[in-house]
Amino acid sequence: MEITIFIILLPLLSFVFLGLAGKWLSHRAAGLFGTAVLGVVTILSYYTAYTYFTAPRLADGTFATLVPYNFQWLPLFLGAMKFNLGVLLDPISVMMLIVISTVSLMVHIYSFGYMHGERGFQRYYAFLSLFTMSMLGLVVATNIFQMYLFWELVGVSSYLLIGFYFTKAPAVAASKKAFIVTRFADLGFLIGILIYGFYVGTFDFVGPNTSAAVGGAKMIPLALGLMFIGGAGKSAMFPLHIWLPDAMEGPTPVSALIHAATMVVAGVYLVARMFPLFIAFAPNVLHIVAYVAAFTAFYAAAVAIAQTDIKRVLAFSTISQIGFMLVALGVCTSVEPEAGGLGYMAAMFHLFTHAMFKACLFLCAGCIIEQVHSNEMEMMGGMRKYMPITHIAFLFSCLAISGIPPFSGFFSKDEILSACFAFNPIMGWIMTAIAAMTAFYMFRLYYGIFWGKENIEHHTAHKPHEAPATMTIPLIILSVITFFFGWTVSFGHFISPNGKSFDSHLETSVAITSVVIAVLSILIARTMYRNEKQVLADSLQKRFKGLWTAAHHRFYIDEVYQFVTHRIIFGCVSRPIAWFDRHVVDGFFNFLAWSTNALSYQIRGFQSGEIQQYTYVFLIGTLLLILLLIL
Amino acid sequence: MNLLSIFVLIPLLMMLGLWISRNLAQVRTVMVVGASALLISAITLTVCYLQARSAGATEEMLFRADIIWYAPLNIAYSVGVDGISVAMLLLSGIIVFTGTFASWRLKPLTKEYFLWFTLLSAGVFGFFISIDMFTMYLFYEVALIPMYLLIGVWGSGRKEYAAMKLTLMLMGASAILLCGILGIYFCSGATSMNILNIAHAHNIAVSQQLIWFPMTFVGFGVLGALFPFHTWSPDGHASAPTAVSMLHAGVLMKLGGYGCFRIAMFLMPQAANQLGWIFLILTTISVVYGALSACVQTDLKYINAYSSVSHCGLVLFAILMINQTATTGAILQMLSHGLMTALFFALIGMIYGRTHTRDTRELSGLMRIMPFLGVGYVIAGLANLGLPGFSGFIAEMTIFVGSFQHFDTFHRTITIIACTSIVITAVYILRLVGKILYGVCTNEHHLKLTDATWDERVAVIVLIVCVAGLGMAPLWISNMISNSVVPIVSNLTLMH
Amino acid sequence: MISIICYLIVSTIMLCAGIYGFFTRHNLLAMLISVELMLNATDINFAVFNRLLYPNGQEGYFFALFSIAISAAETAIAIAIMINIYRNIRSIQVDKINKMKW
Amino acid sequence: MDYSQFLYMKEELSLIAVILIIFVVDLFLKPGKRQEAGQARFAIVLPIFLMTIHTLINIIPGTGNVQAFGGMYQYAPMQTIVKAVLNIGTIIVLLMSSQWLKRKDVSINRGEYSVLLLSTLLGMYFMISAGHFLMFFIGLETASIPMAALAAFDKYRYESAEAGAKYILTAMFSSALLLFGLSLIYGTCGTLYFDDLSHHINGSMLQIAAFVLFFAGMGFKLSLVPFHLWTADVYEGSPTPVTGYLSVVSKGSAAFVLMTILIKVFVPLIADWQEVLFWIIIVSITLANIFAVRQKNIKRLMAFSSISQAGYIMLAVITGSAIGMTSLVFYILVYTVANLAIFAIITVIEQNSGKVSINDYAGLYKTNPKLSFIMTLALFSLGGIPPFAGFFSKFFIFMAAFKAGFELLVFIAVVNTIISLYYYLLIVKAMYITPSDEPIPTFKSDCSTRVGLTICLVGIIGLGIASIVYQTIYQYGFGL
Repeated sequence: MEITIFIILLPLLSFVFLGLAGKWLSHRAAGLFGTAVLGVVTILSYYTAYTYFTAPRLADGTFATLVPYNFQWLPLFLGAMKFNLGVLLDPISVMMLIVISTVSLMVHIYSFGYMHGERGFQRYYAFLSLFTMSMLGLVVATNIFQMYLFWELVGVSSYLLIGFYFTKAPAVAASKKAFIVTRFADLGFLIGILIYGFYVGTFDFVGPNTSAAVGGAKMIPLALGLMFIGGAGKSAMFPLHIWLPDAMEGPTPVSALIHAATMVVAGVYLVARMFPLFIAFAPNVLHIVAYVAAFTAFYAAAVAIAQTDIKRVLAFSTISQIGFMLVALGVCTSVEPEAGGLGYMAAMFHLFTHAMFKACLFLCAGCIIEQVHSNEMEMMGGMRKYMPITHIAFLFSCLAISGIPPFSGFFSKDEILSACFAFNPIMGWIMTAIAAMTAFYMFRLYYGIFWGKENIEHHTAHKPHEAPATMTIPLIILSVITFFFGWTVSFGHFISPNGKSFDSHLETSVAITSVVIAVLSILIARTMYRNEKQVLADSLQKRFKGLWTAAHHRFYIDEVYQFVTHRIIFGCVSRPIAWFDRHVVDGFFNFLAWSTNALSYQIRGFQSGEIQQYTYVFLIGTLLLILLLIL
Repeated sequence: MNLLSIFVLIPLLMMLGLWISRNLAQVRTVMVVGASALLISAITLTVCYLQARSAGATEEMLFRADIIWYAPLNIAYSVGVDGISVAMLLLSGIIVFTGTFASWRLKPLTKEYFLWFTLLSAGVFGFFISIDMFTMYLFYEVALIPMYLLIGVWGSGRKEYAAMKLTLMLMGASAILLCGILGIYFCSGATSMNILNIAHAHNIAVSQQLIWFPMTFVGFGVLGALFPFHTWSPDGHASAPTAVSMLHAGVLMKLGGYGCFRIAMFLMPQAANQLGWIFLILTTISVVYGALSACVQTDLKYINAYSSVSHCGLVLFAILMINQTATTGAILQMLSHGLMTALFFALIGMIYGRTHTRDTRELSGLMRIMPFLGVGYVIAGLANLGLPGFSGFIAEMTIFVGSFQHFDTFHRTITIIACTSIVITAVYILRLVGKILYGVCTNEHHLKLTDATWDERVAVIVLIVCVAGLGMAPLWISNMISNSVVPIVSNLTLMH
Repeated sequence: MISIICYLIVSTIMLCAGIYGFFTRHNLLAMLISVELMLNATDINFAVFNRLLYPNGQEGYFFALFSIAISAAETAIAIAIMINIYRNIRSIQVDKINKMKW
Repeated sequence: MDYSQFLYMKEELSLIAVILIIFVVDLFLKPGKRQEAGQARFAIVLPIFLMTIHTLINIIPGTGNVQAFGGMYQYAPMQTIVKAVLNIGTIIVLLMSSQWLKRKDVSINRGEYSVLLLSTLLGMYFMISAGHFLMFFIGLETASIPMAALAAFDKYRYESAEAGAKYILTAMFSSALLLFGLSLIYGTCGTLYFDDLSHHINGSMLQIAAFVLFFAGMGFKLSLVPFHLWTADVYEGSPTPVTGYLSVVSKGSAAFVLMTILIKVFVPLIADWQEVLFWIIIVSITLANIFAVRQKNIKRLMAFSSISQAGYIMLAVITGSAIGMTSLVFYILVYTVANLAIFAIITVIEQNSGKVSINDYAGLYKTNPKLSFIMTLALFSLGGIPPFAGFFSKFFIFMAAFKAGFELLVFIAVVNTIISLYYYLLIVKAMYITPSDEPIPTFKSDCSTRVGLTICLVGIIGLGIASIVYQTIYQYGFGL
């Protein structure tokens, strides 16, 4: 398994090479180099996964946790507390390797066509490599601090990629917002790490039964809660979700890679990584995670219904789906998959399937946007005629996300709903309702793009056509995975909360209910949006105008943030402080100088030029000294 | 001749060379040769030091030399280095080297400029090699006064005011420091001003420590931008010419932290423990307050100056935590901040030299016009906000982890408060980068500007390489520093 | 025998008178005379102390003599300077010589 | 009477010889030819040459303390050092006055100038070596009276006359008070020999009054606040070389004498004089600094600077210790070279352009870089900036005072250095930074000034770094 180190080093190498030498490379050479490196990385990942999962299991039925590399990077001189870098392989990290390398490779290939001729093409590939490296480093982290390190790197590559079109003001603003919001959340993560480190005495992931963990039991819930804030930031949980919709200003493949498939699930991965501790010491915190996630899922779904920008819809759908994953994790009550631990596996499963179909959706959106030069739905409509492959891929993914069998999304979502029902029926119904909303807004999107009212005027001016092969091939691959993965792979064999293999089986009642509701939602969407004239949709929109507007404006959360940051933090804190600094602190020192000068002018009469006054002072001085000594 | 005295000797020879040089080419030759010699000496010293340590040298200070200077007053020219000073010397070597290139095209009075510049570096190097309090103080002041002329003559903006303010405030601090040093010397009853001697062979009564510790700490702290004595820094940095800002923020401000640690804390451990909390509060204010102030500044140099206040505050903050990790972090932060801020100031200077404005409201879209400087600026910014892979991250993390290991809840709480600065830093750095580099250039005069020249590239690349190198491979330097921190910190904790 | 106190009172009065005169006269020459008065007061002191308290030595007398000589030298210089002032501004009023101040 | 006693006075004797030679030679120089270059050069070089010889033959300190003439004259090796320092100061003053002395109205009195100057020096010699208050008083007056003549030396400048008048009147007033104080001492102790006095002084009211009057007289010489008010006017009005002399040599000798007398005579009153000095130092340093910050005339500024420097010198005196005395002499030496360098530059600029205002110095660096460079170094030295000698001398003084337990005083003094640095930097700022439409034109200063400045420069840079000077002084220091 020593070879895994190259999974991280190769993209790094690619980043450094493209970053430094990119200027002198042609677009083609740079793209090929980046893609080739990623290809090797993907092969290595698959090889790793293959060897890992085919290796014999340990005696207790779990997969061995391998640490092929772990070296001290930064000494902390605190005994067991070290700051190590290394590679840790366990089922979830290996699975993540697959997800990341696959999606990343697809995006690399896709970008070849999508970014064709863009200025800064080399830079783009360099950043993609950087991101891939960071994300891979994050998932194989051997300790929480390494995770934090790569976590930050992931954040910065996201920043760089969102702001790729740095001459466009919205892109710049979005990149800034993404970075600052996640950075703010990372503060919680960092403090969580500090608390964890202090009370547990190490940064390594410790098992719940180790003495270190037990010693720090009292403070672990707090640490985990704070860490979750970091995760919530990256995974765009309410109220830290505001950056994600804006992040759609970046190139679309980037949205597919970072803001749909990989980076945004880092929070889920974090919770999964700390899962044993959550279960053992902080089940309540875990449930809070579930409530937050459920609310987020609902909120995002509601907003998604009212968006007209197709990437925004997808972004909110991403938020909503991540909510699903976290709900799944949050509703776990034990590490036994059969007794309340199903959610863990469900979350990972959904993470996997979601990564594939959501990446596919984004890539499709990219194809469409490239043809119509706009993100707005009203510029589209009737695209099925022009872009058949994209249409099919998009439809497959929509079906998957809506949970229609046999697409992969059905299986993973079913596990999640089962877990929710097992936890609490109310939770189950809520999540089912949200799933229905998902189906509705996804098909609203689908019909809006491919059917509905065609923007003839626009389409005659720029006739849309199918994307080139470099772009369609990834779509096809991802659709295929989406179609097959759910029923060909038994996920529970590989990933389970206690590490042991188990058979996940469909819970018929839940499955049927959810499928029926999903189909109903799709039908409603069909009636509302399929036709040229969308009478029902318009009238509904008119009737619930307030609600629609609020949802369209994402319930004004951004405005609240804007108010808090600009008015309160800048206006009420920073500016007064800056004023205070200039006028009070600095003013004090200036006053000292001024007063010395002023005093000098005030007492100048002392030096009157009159000799008699001089001697008078002389005498007085003498007498005063005598008095001083005598008294 | 002692290896260390080279660091004072080279600047002196450089000054001599400058004095006799007749034209610009000669001046530049002298400077490049001298600065390179300093850098090479610093690297050689580092290598020698590490070799000596790995060969088993256990003394606290290596390469010791003591020359009695003023026998009646027990003043000696004593030199010696431990890991901390080696790191600082390396930093100074790098900054002086890059500073030379950053002021390559400076006019007018180039010769005089470099003369004072070299005197400044002589002071800096001398300070870091000295272990005698008098000699240290001497070099400290040598490093301070050239600032007046460097800012006053070659600066920009309100240079006269800024130069005067900076000089007077720093000199005021050093005046207080003088009292502190004399207090230490006389109250310890030592027969030499040697720091090691005083630390090991003498104890200062606690009641006396309580008087002299604040004086010494504040004396050095002012240079380390301790709140509320930091106001010289924004004005001074804003008005100083590029290389001077670099040297001043990069190295000179480190004299403060170094001195606080080496003299104030080391020699007066009980007071450091007893009064530490007061200064901890002040430094925490520095950290957060500096960052918040930076958010609303519109002058590039002011932003960076306030950012320096924040980062240097972190140095003092960590030192006061009195444990090995935090202190190592503090020294790392000195190094890291020195390099980063030098890079920043270099870039600001280069941008200013082209656009003739530092007002962020007038700058935009520079990335397209000067890509090299733009990229450099983004890297500097990212390094500044503590991105992994750059030196800022390792320093800040070491500090935060170390500080959070303190057994006292108060210390841990303010650590968390100090942590918030990393978010605020991100805010102002990203706003700045977004404002001036990204977007479309709106000023048509700026469209015709050119990218960096070769000398500027040298300066920027060297600094970036150092920042990234330190950030990626921190192990060796971290170990070197922390080994030297141990005796001092153990002295501090034993006394507790 | 007149008590030493009486002499001292006289000398003190002389001193004070000298001081008073020095402060109040407006003419440089008058001020010079006042300061001579002060010097003479000390001369009296020396002589009296020597005569009445320490009759064995001669220190006081000598001191008084030297002091007289020195005050003469001082006066000479002072008058020379006053002449110079008079040459320059045609006046030796003390309130005129305050060109340099503050 | 043992005439060999005169040998102990060899320094005074050789100085008298110098004075006489100059006096006699001057008699035989034809007044009508004073303007001629050859004669001028001779007349200027002669005193310098003689003084140099005088300094060199008297530079080796004697081996021990000696008394002559029944204790009237007391010799201690330290005195040789101090006298040598004063000699150096005088030589520099002579060097820097050469250009002034070539001026038409002054050249006629060239001989008098040297004689008067050296007479004051002689007076200081006697003051220093006095073992009796009479001797001291004669020395003091010998040092003061010609000084008034020197101050009024510029016959055709009214300011000079005003300076002279102010100086002589204040001097007379203060010496009258001092004399009155001495009479009281005599009255209470019955003797005026230093060696005997310390046994008789017991701190009675009269003695305290006497001490204060004596101190006031010395305070006048040292221009300590509140006895300082004449200083600024006299410094401004006097010919600049005389101002330099007044600020350095006269002040230095007085400081040393004050310290010796306080140590030798007023030991029993140590608590009292330390208290007096304590307040005087605070007031002197602070008030002088505050006055200095708004001065426009550079000579006036230097006057206030010298008042505050006197305050610093008193920091050494207040210790009463051997180390304090060493620091004192070292300080005087360093102060001499730095301050005289400044006055030399003021002189040449005044002679060449007639400008003495700080504003006129604007842009000096552009036209006269070397002069402004030396000026800068000298100002830095005065401000106590390393590596120049002033830093060392200040540090040592602070050390001495600190060691003697005057921590608060040191603190106040040290804080005051900031203000003093401010006004020194004002001059630097004018020379380097402030642009000027009509700067002082470029000129070439004459040879002897340059020699003088070179000596000063060497002193400013070398005195601190070469510790040998301090250590030599230290060998002969004495205290309580």
